[in-house]
Amino acid sequence: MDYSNQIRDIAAKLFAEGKIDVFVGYRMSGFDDNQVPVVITDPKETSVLVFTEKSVFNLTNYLKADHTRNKRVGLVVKGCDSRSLNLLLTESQVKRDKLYIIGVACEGVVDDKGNKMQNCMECFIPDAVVYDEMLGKLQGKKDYIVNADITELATKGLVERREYFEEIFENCIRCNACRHSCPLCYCAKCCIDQETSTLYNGTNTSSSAFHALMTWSLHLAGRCVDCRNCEKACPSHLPLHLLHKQNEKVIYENFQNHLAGVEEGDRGAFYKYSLKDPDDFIM
Amino acid sequence: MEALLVPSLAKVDRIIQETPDVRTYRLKFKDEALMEKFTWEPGQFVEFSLLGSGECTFCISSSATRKGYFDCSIKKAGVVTADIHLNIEEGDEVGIRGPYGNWFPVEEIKGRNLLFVGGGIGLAPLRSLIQYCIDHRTDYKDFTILYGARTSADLCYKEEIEEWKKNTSIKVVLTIDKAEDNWKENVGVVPKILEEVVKPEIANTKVITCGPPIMIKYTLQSLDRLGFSPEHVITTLEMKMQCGLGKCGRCNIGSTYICKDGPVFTYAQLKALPDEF
Amino acid sequence: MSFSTFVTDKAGLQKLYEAIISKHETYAPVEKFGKYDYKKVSSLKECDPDSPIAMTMSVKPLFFPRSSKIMKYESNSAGTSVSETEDDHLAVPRVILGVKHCDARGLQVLEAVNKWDYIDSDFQKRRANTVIFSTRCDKADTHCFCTSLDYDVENLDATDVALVNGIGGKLYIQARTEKGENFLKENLEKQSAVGSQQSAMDDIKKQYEAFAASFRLKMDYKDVNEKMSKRFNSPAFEEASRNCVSCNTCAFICPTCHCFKISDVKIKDTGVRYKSYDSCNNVYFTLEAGGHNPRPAKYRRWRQRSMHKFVFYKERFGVNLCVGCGHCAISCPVNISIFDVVNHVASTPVVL
Amino acid sequence: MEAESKDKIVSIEKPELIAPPDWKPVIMGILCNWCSYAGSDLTGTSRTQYPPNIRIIRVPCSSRVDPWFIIKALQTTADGVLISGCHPGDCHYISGNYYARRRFLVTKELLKMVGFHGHRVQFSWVSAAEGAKFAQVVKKVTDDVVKLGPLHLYKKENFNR
Repeated sequence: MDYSNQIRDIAAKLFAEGKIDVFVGYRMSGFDDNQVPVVITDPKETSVLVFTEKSVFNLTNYLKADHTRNKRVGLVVKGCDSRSLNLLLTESQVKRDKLYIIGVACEGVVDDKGNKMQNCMECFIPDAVVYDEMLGKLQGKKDYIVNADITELATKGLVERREYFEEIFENCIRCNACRHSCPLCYCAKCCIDQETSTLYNGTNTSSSAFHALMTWSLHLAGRCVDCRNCEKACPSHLPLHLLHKQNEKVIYENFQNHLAGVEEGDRGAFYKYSLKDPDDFIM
Repeated sequence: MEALLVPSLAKVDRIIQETPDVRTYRLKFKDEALMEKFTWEPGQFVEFSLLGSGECTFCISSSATRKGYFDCSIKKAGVVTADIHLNIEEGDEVGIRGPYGNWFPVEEIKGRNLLFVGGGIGLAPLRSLIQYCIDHRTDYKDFTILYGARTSADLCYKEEIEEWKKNTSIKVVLTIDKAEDNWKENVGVVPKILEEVVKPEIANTKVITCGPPIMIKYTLQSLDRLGFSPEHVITTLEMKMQCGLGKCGRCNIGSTYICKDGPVFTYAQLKALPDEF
Repeated sequence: MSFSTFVTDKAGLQKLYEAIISKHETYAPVEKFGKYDYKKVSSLKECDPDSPIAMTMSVKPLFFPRSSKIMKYESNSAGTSVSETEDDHLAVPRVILGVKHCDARGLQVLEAVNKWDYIDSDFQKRRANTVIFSTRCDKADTHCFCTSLDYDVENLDATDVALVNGIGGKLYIQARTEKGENFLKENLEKQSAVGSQQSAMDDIKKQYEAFAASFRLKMDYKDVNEKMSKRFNSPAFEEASRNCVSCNTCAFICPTCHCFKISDVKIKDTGVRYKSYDSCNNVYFTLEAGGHNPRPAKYRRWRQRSMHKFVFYKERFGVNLCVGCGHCAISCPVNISIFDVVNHVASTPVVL
Repeated sequence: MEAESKDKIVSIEKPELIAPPDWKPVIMGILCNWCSYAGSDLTGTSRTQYPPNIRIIRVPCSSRVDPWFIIKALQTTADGVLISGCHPGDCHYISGNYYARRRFLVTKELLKMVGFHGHRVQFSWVSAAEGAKFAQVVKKVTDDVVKLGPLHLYKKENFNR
């Protein structure tokens, strides 16, 4: 999977035609074979753009930054990125006519060590769902697979699970990197950061980590697209996907196979209902 | 470190509603020995905490020459100040740490004419100095107080201003931004009144100014125009602070810590700071 | 004063470590989710004192905790009472194994800000009661640049005991401070000091030379410092910070960042006041209640961060705040390195 | 010693912790204004007894309940949470409880995943006419929580670093 040349050409063309002000893509990090995002405003810089299986970061995160707000933006999206973009469009955070989207039929990205990422192995929509231009051969939808870690955890006992998650919350250093790197966390001021939220208040205890991470994951339930930006940003390498994948699994199994960001105009599982939703857990 | 951050308890003796959103809290330490010992210079600040809500930085708005109490004037602006306005009643206890920061150069300005330029809640730190200077009246020459606010209702310390007006050795000039019925004083923004009405004498005069950032900006410009040299203009800065001890790094501008090296700066010192305002 | 050097091998070091762990309160890097953090250990098996630098958190939280209690308060009908919290569990005599050289230097740098004016006695006490064991790295990591800065990595005196890998499985144990010297004397009865044996010193020097040659990143510190101080208004900060997602990770894992915030946590009428980390990359860091914010834009916050690390702190306290550990670049989700930022800014023309 | 081991209540999530002998569970009840709150009123006016461990908070609709509220309650003093609303189809706001139902399921399953017993958070539909049912529900929740023992997870005064 190498679309570097095509993306360079498209970006150069877009700048030449005056269709965009900013282009968000990837470039080589310059010190190893990993890639970092790049925000280009100068047409001459388009030659640095690359796209390979090392293009991991979800670029839709940059749509909430100062550099791209109210500007015409061109950007590259993979399958999962396009789903978050879809949600941002639905939630009126970005305007479709200000974007030029280069969709990619993604064959999966790899982590630092060169192994295919877990979310790519379980990916069910590898092709971008919203795009102006498509690169690569469409692969079509695949079957939804329940996350392997969740399946494994579900077999464990209550106390065992409690111990495992306690470790996660204890190792959290409350830097909020997960939230800031999440493309769908765009609130101007997060509810758990409010000064009135005396429970959290930025302290670093397992209690405040529990509070912040649980609230965060529940506010993203039915919206999370599993791009793993949060895990990439986490300095403690916490398996944050567990919280999201658990919610995703429950939502998929109980709410008519709902998957976030797949259909245009879908606001997420919690913004609609069905009379047939499970009721047996309620007295 | 943590021991330095523990506040002492003080009792709210009196609450004075200055304007719709400014209240003055008259405080006394619960520990009387501490109240005896507690002294400060005009321009210094304290960390005022409403336990359970948070800590805020306020300047002491009364002078140490008036013993037995100290005042903090608090404007309702953020979460903690709103809580303070909502929850604190006379007799309640709050936490106080301090005093911190530097102060107005009371020795250096001796024997000079003083011009105070204040806007809105910015009169609070000036009030501390004005009270100090009134109590040491013989050390200083002419007194002029120029004070402006958006409306007449927003003028703080109304009773005290009346007292100052009665004092023949003090010239008080009041102004509001827009004309109102029954308003007999000046109308116009502070810098305009400064140039058109006050017309201060430049020689041997020190200007002490405090107010909202926008007022400070234009006042400094008009003082420049009037011909004041930057060394003779003194102002106090506003910056978010949390520890007051020069540790938490919040008030850091360049290599200056506002909480230790400030909050009182001359205009000349301000000009040397990196342009962060 | 000269300090002694001992020679041993891997097995000898293991034995020394085990003896230390059994006798003293010991902290060492413990792996969890692929990242090492310093925790209290009771056996050598739990920890890995040779943890890779890229995978290890800094040692700072053992001296400046991520969250510490300032006080407790309680209010009832009789009035309010404020009480200081219980004893400081970090100020007891202890040993920390496997500290990286850069992290140890970070503690030395932090001493300057903790000592000026109001003295942070807790920090001093924790430092005084701690013996730091530190292994000199054999090879620099991708983002390391400690040798380019204003301190002597070779003879670093921020660590009490330094370990150096020699040729042929030899291991040199060097005391670097009086505290370290005394500690070694107590705990290393059998070995005798090699003193100033020339071959040992040569070996140690050779190791350093090989280490210093392995750096990818090198810069002329004096030049960069001087140039940075004139480039406060450089537009290069804007370019350099464009990628940043303002996630604050860099500040939380930095061995020298020391900004904190004070916040209250309450239940009904009782509560605790905490001091916890904060980051200058956060929009709300300088936001005042009145709505005025001196640093609303991302590049302004980046400017504060990089200038503070490379210029302001040096101006004020005489030491460079950045210690060149590369933790920030490793943890950054978009791999921004402060090394690249300052060098980029220093290379641009002066703007007034 | 014998007496102690006889009615020892352990926390189910942390079996090493034993409840003090005078421990009484605290249950936070969030009730919808139009059905369940009226239902609890009816329980009171008809003088039906129910356990006094519940602390009731009234909300306009069960869909007003953010999962955040549940987390906050569990983190502070509550040992269990009961949320009650109108029966499906009876919502004063037509469809509020349908939305709420989805959120409740996900919240409950997530809490179960991270190590809370499922009975810590319970939900019920109680209409304004079902005073007796409300008493039953509260009794069942209280009994369940008593069996589970005190909740010790992530309590905010639990400072461990």
